[in-house]
Amino acid sequence: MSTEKELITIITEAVLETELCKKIEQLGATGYTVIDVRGKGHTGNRGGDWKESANIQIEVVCNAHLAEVITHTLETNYFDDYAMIVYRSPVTVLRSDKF
Amino acid sequence: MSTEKELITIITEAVLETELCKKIEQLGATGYTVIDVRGKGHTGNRGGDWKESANIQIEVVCNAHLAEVITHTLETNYFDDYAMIVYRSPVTVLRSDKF
Amino acid sequence: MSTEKELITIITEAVLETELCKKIEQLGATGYTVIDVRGKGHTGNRGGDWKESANIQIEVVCNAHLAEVITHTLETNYFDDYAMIVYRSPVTVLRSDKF
Amino acid sequence: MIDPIILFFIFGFLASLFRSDLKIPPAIYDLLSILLLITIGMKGGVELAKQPFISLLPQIGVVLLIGFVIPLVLSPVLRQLGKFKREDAASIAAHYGSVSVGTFAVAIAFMENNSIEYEAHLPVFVVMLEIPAIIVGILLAKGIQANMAWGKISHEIFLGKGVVLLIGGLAIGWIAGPDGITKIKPLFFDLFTGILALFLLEMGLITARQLSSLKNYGFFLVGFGIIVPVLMAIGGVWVGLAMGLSVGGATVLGTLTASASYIAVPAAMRISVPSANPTLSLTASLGITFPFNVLVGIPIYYQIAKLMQG
Amino acid sequence: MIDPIILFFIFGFLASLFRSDLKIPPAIYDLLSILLLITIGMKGGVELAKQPFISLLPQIGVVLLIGFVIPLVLSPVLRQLGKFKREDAASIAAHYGSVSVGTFAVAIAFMENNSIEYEAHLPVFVVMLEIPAIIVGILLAKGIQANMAWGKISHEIFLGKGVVLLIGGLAIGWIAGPDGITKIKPLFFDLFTGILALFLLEMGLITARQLSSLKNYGFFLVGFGIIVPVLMAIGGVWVGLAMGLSVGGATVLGTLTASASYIAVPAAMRISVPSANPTLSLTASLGITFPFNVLVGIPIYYQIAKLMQG
Amino acid sequence: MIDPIILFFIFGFLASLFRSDLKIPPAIYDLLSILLLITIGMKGGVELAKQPFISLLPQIGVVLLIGFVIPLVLSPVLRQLGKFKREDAASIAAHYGSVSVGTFAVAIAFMENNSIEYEAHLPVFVVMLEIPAIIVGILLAKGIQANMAWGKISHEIFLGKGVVLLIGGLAIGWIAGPDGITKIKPLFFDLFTGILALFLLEMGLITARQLSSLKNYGFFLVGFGIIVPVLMAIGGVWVGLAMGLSVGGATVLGTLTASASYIAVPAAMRISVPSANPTLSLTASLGITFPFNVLVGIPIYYQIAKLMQG
Ligand SMILES: Nc1ncnc2c1ncn2[C@@H]1O[C@H](COP(=O)(O)O)[C@@H](O)[C@H]1O
Ligand SMILES: Nc1ncnc2c1ncn2[C@@H]1O[C@H](COP(=O)(O)O)[C@@H](O)[C@H]1O
Ligand SMILES: Nc1ncnc2c1ncn2[C@@H]1O[C@H](COP(=O)(O)O)[C@@H](O)[C@H]1O
Ligand code: NA
Ligand code: NA
Ligand code: NA
Repeated sequence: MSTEKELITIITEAVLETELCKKIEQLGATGYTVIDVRGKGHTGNRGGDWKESANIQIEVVCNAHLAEVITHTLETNYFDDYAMIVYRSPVTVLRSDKF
Repeated sequence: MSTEKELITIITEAVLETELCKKIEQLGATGYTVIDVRGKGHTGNRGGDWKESANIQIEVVCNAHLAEVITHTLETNYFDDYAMIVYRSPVTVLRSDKF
Repeated sequence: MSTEKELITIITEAVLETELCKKIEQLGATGYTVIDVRGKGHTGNRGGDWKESANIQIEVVCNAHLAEVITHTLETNYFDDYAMIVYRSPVTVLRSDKF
Repeated sequence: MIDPIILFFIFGFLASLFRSDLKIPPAIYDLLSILLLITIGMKGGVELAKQPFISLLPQIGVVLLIGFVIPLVLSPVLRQLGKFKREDAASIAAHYGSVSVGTFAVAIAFMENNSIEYEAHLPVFVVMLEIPAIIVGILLAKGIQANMAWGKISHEIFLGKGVVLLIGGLAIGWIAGPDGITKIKPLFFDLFTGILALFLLEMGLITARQLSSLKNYGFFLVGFGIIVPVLMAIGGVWVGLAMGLSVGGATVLGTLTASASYIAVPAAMRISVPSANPTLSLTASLGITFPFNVLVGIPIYYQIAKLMQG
Repeated sequence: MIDPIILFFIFGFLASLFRSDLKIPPAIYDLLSILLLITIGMKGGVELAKQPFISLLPQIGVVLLIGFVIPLVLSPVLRQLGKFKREDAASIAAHYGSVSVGTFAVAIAFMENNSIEYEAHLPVFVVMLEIPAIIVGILLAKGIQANMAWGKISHEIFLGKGVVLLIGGLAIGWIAGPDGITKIKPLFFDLFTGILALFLLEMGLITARQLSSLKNYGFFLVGFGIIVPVLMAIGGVWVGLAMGLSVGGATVLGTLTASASYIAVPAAMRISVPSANPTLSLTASLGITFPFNVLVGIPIYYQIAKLMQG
Repeated sequence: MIDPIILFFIFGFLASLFRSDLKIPPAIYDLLSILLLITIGMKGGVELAKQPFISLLPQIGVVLLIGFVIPLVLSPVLRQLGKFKREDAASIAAHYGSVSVGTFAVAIAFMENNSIEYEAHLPVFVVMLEIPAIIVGILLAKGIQANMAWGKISHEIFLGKGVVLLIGGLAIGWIAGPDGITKIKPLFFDLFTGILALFLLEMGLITARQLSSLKNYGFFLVGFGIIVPVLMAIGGVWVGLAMGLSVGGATVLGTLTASASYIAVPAAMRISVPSANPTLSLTASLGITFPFNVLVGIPIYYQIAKLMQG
């Protein structure tokens, strides 16, 4: 089993946390990690002082195929309406059977 | 438009947040993300209990050229006087026109 | 001195913070960064509401050899008993003599 | 004499305007709003424990009706006059149909500062007015569709943090009654005005940050955010007097109808009507209507109530 | 009449059960527990300042003994009846040998609500009961080994946050004495019940989340988590009366023995006995025993104490 | 009798020394300092509302002067005797020219504990002493350059969190006056000493962590951090008596001059004089001078004031 996986990083509105995490699980990811962040992008300043303007960063480690599925789902369902960026990078995992 | 971009990660003193974010925007980045972190390095323990000892991690996704400019600016202006590390890695972004 | 280093990312139980940071230093890392995160994985939901269920993400930039040593140590000592994932990725650092 | 809680709001506003690095940590903002919401809920609940619930039912019915009617009236106005697209009109209408707990607390402080009497069960109306407008707003935005995710939507509406805390506080106050809550009063009741002051400091900081959005969205919003509250306040005061409230009580009801939500509704709309632009509704409710009501609206509504009482 | 702090617990429990997004930020949870622990410690310390320490020594000795004995008794039960592996049995036993500060605070509130007298130095027992069970638990799990990292372990035991705050509060109360602490009373003493209410709200939220683990670990834990506390309460009440405590005091001691730790012990065990499954002990102590004691246990233990007093 | 707030400081110090994992979350530290700063500001403002501002102007003038003079005196001392480089000398001098709000609060608590009278407008001096030393420090470090980023620098000085909260509180207290603030007193005034106790607990934790830097920076700093405050206190007491303050008031002014900033100045220096080593100034101000003043300095300064009063 290959230890080369993909890390997907999603930075988006905090209000989406529950919904996205559920969806990521449903699509087959074995886990995810969420960080409270703040930032600025096309939709303006999201300083995170209160829930409405708070961002989260979601990280998912998974295989290349699932990475495709997840990013595609995000692109289709959330990109138009929400502040969101998504990027991927290759990572080498320990215990690759965990993912 | 290529989807291959660079992710710059800057870990430095929290007191620099406003200044660095402004500079990063001025240099042409389309956005940035900031995380509250703590850590230890050459300048000692930065446990983040209070503002003076707090660190932030700034993440910027941009093209290779801008990445050069930003890292160079950091190196010239801040490396000597502040607790700071900077690293880059290639990432594949969704909607590359956003960056 | 090469500027190509490795970034190790460890996501695990918050209760391990002191112990792991100490060990990472002892093994020879020049520093580390810690972030408070939450998440879900094989050991279930770790929502971070209180210390018992909180996760941390530890990031270490180091050379390839030390990366081997650190990940191996983690694998041997913590993987069986703790909620933990570990992955590595190559990064290009500024001022490579810092690491 | 100017109420110091208003001064805290102005202080926050100015600090943010001058780009001070003053910040209230998000965790503290959460604590403050948890305390405010529970306490207001509890105050309502304690009153319910004092009088037979049945006697309040007619008033509650009227208030619920207000919550349904306001967004139905505002949404077409926004589409026609404001040229907003369907979802945006519906979302803004929902914000104004619902209420702002912070504004309510300032109104109550105004009553007490000026020794104006008001009905003690008014907090119950806050709880009642939170929800109907959200439902109407979603229906206006989406129409009634066969495949609507009602499970998800009603979850957002009834189990959002704001609503849960108000209802939880109400239930606790109701069950425990006036004597039961004696021992928790020092935290929830004695500190209330101080907590409100800190909360308004943060609101000032946030409000000032909304201003930058104003220029992007033209001045229709400014007019809307000032004129509509005044009109709704007149309506609310009139209904209040008609249903037998004192001048103070009618003023508070008028303030409630004049106020626009910035906690429960934004969250629910963001999830349920994603294509509505949140900046529009927040700029209006938080950037214009909130400061207007808090700084100049409430005393005006009180004068209106006195006039209408005749 | 139901105590409102219990209502806060139930409120949190229900909010979490219905998957509301209500959350107490971790920083606020930390603040609440810091305040609770310091205050309970200080209350004990103030009493120590009032009476000669020597006169309490016999009672303290007995209480320490209880802390050592309980895990020694429970661990074999868990291995034999529960079929738990050595480390898990030891860890659960340590949780039940130690105490829950939240449960203690609820017991004190119960006494005051019902005007039942109790000895003011009871908080000292909380401090005494925190630690012994942890030591015993670690020894039971690991046996006495030559190469044991005692430095690390005793650090975990004596310098964990919970223990440090209790002991710190005790010392401050003792040195400052009843008069000394007058000026800090508004924060630490007057707000205490309100702080406890918020703390129980959070405990309700957390408790409900433990329930999902229940189905994975069979119903032995449910039985254990209810029956064992009752038995330990009977023992505790009996010892309490035997050593001369009032009915109220014996009830509180019974409640302490019946309660299981969810702050100090889990952290210490996680570091010192990594192979013990933390979900097992937390599900039992937090998911079952804590709500049982708080909701129904304490009044029962009081009846038991009255009966045994004769 | 030892003040319990001092015990909280010692408690935090010891907990950190023994490497306990006790931590005050950063958000809570922020809340505590926000409350302290606003309250001290408000106390000053309320006094300004009571007496004609003009009557205080001479005293305020003198105090501002002190703030400008101290760093001018200290900086050459640090360069000559301490062999510090220009920027470091300037930065340390700025820290000692400005004031520590925590130390001020402890001094006030000392006065009240010992029923010593003092002028109620002293908090105004805190606000006045915050700023001048920062300006002087920056000028000393950089010289007066043509291309100085004064915009950025004055932003750091006047809009830093500490200064803004003090001035905001001052303004609120001044405008609202003694009666206006009645309703927010429970949070800001009644809880003040308790909040200060928690703040000192955190200061204890932080202070102990500074100690490790001590060995790196030799013992000049230790001497400087103890001798200089005593000398400055004598100066401050003398000026205070000379300008007509009571013994208590002069003691507090002496304590202010003796104290060194660890909030406003470090942040401003870090941005405006990047090449100054922050560890040097923080080790001195926080690791040595703060505990010295709080634990032994204040009573000594009081004795000095009594002696000088004659
Ligand atoms: N170029 C970028 N680099 C890093 N983070 C970004 C970038 N652009 C946007 N973000 C983050 O993604 C969030 C949403 O971006 P946007 O949809 O462009 O408003 C922002 O609030 C930032 O936190
Ligand atoms: N080797 C490293 N790996 C990860 N983070 C580091 C490393 N070295 C330094 N850091 C982070 O960067 C901050 C500043 O580093 P320094 O300038 O070396 O003191 C530290 O406080 C850490 O948070
Ligand atoms: N596939 C994944 N992607 C990202 N984070 C993960 C993943 N699996 C686990 N994690 C994180 O690692 C922690 C421990 O994982 P585990 O040991 O699988 O329970 C989880 O609580 C998550 O925060
Ligand atoms: Na309204
Ligand atoms: Na027990
Ligand atoms: Na000074």
